[in-house]
Amino acid sequence: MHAVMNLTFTEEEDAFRQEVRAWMQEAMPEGLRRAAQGAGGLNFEESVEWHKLLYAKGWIAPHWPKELGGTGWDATRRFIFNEELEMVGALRISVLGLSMVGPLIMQFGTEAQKQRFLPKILRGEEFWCQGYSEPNAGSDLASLRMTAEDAGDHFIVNGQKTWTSWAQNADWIFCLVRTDPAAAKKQNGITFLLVDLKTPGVDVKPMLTLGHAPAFCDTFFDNVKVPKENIVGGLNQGWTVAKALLGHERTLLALIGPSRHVLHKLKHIASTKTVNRRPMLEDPKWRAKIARLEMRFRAHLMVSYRALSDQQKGKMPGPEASILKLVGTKLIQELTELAMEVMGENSLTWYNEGVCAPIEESIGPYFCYERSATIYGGSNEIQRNVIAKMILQLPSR
Amino acid sequence: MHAVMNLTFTEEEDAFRQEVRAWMQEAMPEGLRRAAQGAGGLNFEESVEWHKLLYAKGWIAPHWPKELGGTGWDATRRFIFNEELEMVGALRISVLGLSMVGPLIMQFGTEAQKQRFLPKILRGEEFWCQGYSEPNAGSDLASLRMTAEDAGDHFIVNGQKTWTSWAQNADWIFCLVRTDPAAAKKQNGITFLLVDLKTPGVDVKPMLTLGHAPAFCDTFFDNVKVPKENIVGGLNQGWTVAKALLGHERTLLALIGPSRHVLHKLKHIASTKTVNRRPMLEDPKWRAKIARLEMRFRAHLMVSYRALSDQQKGKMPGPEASILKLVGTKLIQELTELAMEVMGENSLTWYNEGVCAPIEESIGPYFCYERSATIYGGSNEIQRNVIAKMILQLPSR
Amino acid sequence: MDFELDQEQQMLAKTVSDFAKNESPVERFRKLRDDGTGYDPAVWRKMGELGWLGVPFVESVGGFGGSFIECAIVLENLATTLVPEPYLASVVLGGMTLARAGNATQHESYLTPMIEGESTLALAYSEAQSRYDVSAIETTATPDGSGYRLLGEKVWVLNGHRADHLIVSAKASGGVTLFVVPREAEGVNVTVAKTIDGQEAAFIKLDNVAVADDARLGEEGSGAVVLDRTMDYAAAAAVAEGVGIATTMLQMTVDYLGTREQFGVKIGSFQALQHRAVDMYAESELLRSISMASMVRADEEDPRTRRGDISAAKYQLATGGIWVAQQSLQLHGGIGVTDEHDIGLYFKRMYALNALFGDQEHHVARFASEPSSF
Amino acid sequence: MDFELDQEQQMLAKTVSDFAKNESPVERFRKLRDDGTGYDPAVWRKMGELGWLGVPFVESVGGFGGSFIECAIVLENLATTLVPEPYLASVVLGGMTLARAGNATQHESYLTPMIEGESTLALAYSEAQSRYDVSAIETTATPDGSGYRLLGEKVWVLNGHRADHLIVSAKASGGVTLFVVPREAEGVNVTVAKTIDGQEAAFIKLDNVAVADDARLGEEGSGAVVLDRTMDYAAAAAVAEGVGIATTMLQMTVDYLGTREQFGVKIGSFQALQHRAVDMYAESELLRSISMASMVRADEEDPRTRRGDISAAKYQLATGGIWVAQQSLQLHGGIGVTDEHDIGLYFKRMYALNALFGDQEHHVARFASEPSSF
Repeated sequence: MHAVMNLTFTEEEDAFRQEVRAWMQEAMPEGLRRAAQGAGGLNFEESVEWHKLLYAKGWIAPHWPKELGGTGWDATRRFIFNEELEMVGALRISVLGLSMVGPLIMQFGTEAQKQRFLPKILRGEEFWCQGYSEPNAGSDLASLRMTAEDAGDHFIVNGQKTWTSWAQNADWIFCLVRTDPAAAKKQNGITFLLVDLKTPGVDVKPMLTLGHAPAFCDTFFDNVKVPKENIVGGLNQGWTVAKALLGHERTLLALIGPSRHVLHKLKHIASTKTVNRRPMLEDPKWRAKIARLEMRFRAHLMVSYRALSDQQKGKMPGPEASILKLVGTKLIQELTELAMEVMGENSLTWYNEGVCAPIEESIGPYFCYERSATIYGGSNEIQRNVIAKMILQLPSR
Repeated sequence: MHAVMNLTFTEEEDAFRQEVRAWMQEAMPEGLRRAAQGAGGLNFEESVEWHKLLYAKGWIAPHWPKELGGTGWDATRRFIFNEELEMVGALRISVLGLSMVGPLIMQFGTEAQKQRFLPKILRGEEFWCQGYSEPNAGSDLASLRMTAEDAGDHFIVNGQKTWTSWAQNADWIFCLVRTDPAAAKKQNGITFLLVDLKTPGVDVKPMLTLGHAPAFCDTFFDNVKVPKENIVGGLNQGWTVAKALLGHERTLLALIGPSRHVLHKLKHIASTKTVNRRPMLEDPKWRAKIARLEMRFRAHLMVSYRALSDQQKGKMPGPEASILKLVGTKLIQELTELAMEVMGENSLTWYNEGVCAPIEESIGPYFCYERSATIYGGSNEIQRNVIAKMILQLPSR
Repeated sequence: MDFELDQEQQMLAKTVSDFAKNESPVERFRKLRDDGTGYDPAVWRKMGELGWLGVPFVESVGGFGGSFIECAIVLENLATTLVPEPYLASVVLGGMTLARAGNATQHESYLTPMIEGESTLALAYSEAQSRYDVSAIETTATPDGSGYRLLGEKVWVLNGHRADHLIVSAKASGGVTLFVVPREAEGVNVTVAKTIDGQEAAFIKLDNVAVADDARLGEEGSGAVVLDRTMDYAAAAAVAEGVGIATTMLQMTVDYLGTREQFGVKIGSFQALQHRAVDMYAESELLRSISMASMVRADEEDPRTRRGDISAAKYQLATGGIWVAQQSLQLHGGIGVTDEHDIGLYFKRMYALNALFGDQEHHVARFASEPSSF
Repeated sequence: MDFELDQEQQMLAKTVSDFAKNESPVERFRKLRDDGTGYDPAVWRKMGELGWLGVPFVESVGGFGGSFIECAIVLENLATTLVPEPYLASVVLGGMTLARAGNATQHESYLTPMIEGESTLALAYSEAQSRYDVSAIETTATPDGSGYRLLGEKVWVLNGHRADHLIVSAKASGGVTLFVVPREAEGVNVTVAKTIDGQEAAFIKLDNVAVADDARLGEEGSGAVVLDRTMDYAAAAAVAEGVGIATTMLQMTVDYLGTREQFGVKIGSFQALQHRAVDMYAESELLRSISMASMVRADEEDPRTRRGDISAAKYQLATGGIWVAQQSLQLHGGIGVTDEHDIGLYFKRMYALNALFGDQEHHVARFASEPSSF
């Protein structure tokens, strides 16, 4: 007998990581790099610039099939690539096209839809946003009310979507709309529909977030005419389409890259600030506080690796992958929280680049941004409801 | 303007505390003192001995009316006395007579019942236990099933009570029994009944607890004949009687005395154990861990004092008194937990008096005992349900 | 033992609370934040007329001879709608320091006008390296003729960009010493920095600022003790504000839980959220209770009886208070993380209060080092 | 990267788990606890026959040349029913120490019989003042003729009252040195102490015990490095056991929630309890995952790559593992705090595992002091 279990990356995988890291260091312009490390991360224009550089390298869509522009990497390389990308500066708006609507169009779309939409997503020529939530349909998404009325070859769409992140910069929105108000179950009668944001009657109102980045919008639809060819996955099949996304790349939800990024930042801040005339990073008390979170990060990382190990073998991850979002979002909040604590009075700073704390210490807006991590994409309360039912099979009332 | 708010005890009150403390130090025999500080607290015989000493001094029932054997102290003096008592060695079984059935007999009992029962409770000649819970009626007490069938001048009682703490030593049990199975609401049709444990058909089965003290029992009733004169508060009025107890001396639930006792013990242990060749109590890391709990204790103490300040003025405590049990039971668990942590490997010890750790460090059984603090008397989950509804007035489903 | 406010205190609380609700609702804070005005000197003057700025000061300087309890009452109630006038900065930091350190002439020149609402003060005590230690400063006061020259940099001076007078700490040959400096004095260079809570503070460079001898507050070397005392007042003040913030956030959250519907029911009927709300209630009542202790203790001369409850209170703000803020935000779901909704404004103010006047570790270490606690 | 057990490992897990369920259910542990027997040498012999006692040792001493992973598999599965035989004490503490420190003759005399199930070992390394530091000992080894005299006191020696041979650490002139001592040797005074988890351990007085030179394991002064290594194995072993405990407690709790009725419904339908159970599941999966890392790392020679995940795993046991134990007890309500119900037995075992081989603070400090982690 001897151990086969192996928790490390292979030499080839490590070399791949080095290659990715080296390219990113070289290819990312200094301005982008600084912006990515700053308070708010990349803004839209910067994100587009970075998208195009990655596209030019052929690395924009590692998880797409090779023939559609993907890289052909296995799950482990995709994981590594993603972690490295998130360390230097994650794309934000691109994800909605590349990881959300893109894969759904591949799975459920018509040939015409694939040819029309996918290349532009890939090249960064069209950006997308998501129209799921409504003011009275948040956690209870199935209660959505936005209507798409049959008008022959097109629909007339009316209603309001909320939390349509980046809608102010997007070209298209993918929506869930109610096409059969009479359906017995409210999950039925919903259709997945693509809408061009330039269509008359669409009105996008950006909102400031807690962290003051204008990431959210309310999007209003007033008698908007949408051709029926924009249905994806068939009339009244929207719930099935939307659910299909849940299985994709669960390890992304673990926020491994962002957590490692904050951990580095945290240590950097602790190495520059002093307490009793020595760097906080050398003070046992503060080291211990950081160590506790780093140890938790390691445990969380191992859950991710277990999922990755399954994916790499082409298997579905085990049930433990269901906790990745729950644990990862809590962890990144604790990390940003500790970074604020290490900063002491400097945690007061708010977009004062150059005035007081150096840009690397300007964690406040990012700290605020991550408060939404436990809310978006199914709040942690909803996650617990689902895990209780699906994984632990606890009784319903 | 000048401040009237005053958070300290008066000089007279401080002097009273000193008097109580001095008497207890003198009056409590060394054997009892050591037993009270030991792993399991006072056993039955020791508790009776201590009861009788307090009775002889006239201090056994400070909260009883003076004419029935009370001390005539105000709320603040009762609070102080109780804290001091819990610091040196709390009575356990006596409380069931003195603080539970005694006050209920005073409020709801007949003159005959008062004369029959109260003096013996006071003198420590009869001890009581509580028969509320049943195997299928714990948190949901109103579902109790033990029946008392009308047989003319007496009832025939059948069923099982569980968690009848100290029943193996008690003389009497006060029970909630179902006298009207047909009542529309299950809270109705319940009667508060006193049963002599020596009656034929009563069978008491002690159970070991987690901490191995035989504190719990199952008590079985097989056609037990109970005279109707043992009803307290009227037929089918049991729910009202039982509920009346909820208002009594809420500050007792805060576990101020026990917490202070454990805090002292914790510091004592930390002063005797060393880490890196100096007492743990001098190590900043361990001092900080203790300090955190002591600061929390102070905040909790202030909530208790607010309630006490109201009681002293003869007012009902404010709604904040509802959190006393929730916070106090959690805190005492954290304190015993930290004491275990400070002990290191010595926390392994289990009733080995004299073998390894000195008796003052033998916290294991007490640590185990306090695990039930968040369960008994309405689990903390039930407490939260009640506060959500009664205090925060959150909606029901 | 008596935890009740007396009648005058109850009336003060009601007056301030009514003012906050009616004359300075949160929209006012938001508007002054967004247009960059910060706060309104006319409202400050009104607070002076109402007597709020003088509650903790003796009658001889124009105060009302109250205690710090009255200060705390004003702060808690102003916090309920985030009233932006610089009460903490000017009355507590500046005023309490000046009251203890200054002489009668200095009180008349700087404290009395502030109490009347005619001017505001700021305390410039913190430096980049100080981390809550008021003595760990590098600003120097060098003798120059009959006065001094001040050289150094101060950070995060609350109200430092608007105050009429700054109280500045500097090392003279006798030790840490306090000086009054007009904000507009030659060599005082002020940079405004935005703070996370939608307010502003100043970074102040003192470039050989000339001050006369009568600008010195007390003897050389007397500054550290005074500042130490002020920090206790300030910590107790932050906690009092924190009580206002926490109870407001809790109430907003309970209201939201009782209104918002999902899955066909009020979300406040979900047991997991109910239990969370109960724990928030517990933390906020613990904060209120220990805040009472800290506001009473703040006036104690003896540090051994003063410090314990103040540190315990600031610790409860850092733990329970912050937790209430986090959970309030979480339970508001998506709207909680927009700038449009007020809950986030309170959330960020709680973090600012947490970062000021000693963080959690500072107060744990201080409490743990007091022999009287152990 | 591959987190899957190979086929042989899966079969081992299944065999041990079946054995635990069928041949040593919890009632067996309870019976041996109550009658004071502790464990059964016949069962130990059987474990030897099945090869479980030899999994981590090389073939030349009678082992099966596996890795520590197999050890961890055995421990995790034995833990599911609290099998009381001294696997951790004898195979991990005694065996791993002997394997690394002893020579071929010593292996043949002491290790091989243990692997065959004919004898058991114990490691006497801890003293009253050591607090997880294997070098902080006061027991001395004084040269005497061709051998030594051992003088000192050891505490909490697991299986020390039943083991055939004790491995004892003592300070010789060259430093911390290990010796094999028959438990029945003259001058070895054993006191049995009950432990919180229903087991026993020994306090051992070494009263000038004479040992020959060939009882020394390795050179003088070589003991600390070996013990340090053993402590890492032991910590990883405790975590592996903790995984068995935590997952069993979770399963018992989920079963209870799905069975127990109050207020006319299954209590598992209450959302607050559901959410608690989900958090327990998360903590227990975090524990399992980092345990995998620690069992693989345990065999690494280089302490820099070995220690991080082992400390992280023991830390997760101390935090998440303990929390799962606490919540399991709480969710069982009243029956949870009786000795009759099994849940409390697991609860107390988790606390014992937590107290052994470095507590939370020990591992936090160790992790924090590793330059490789920072």
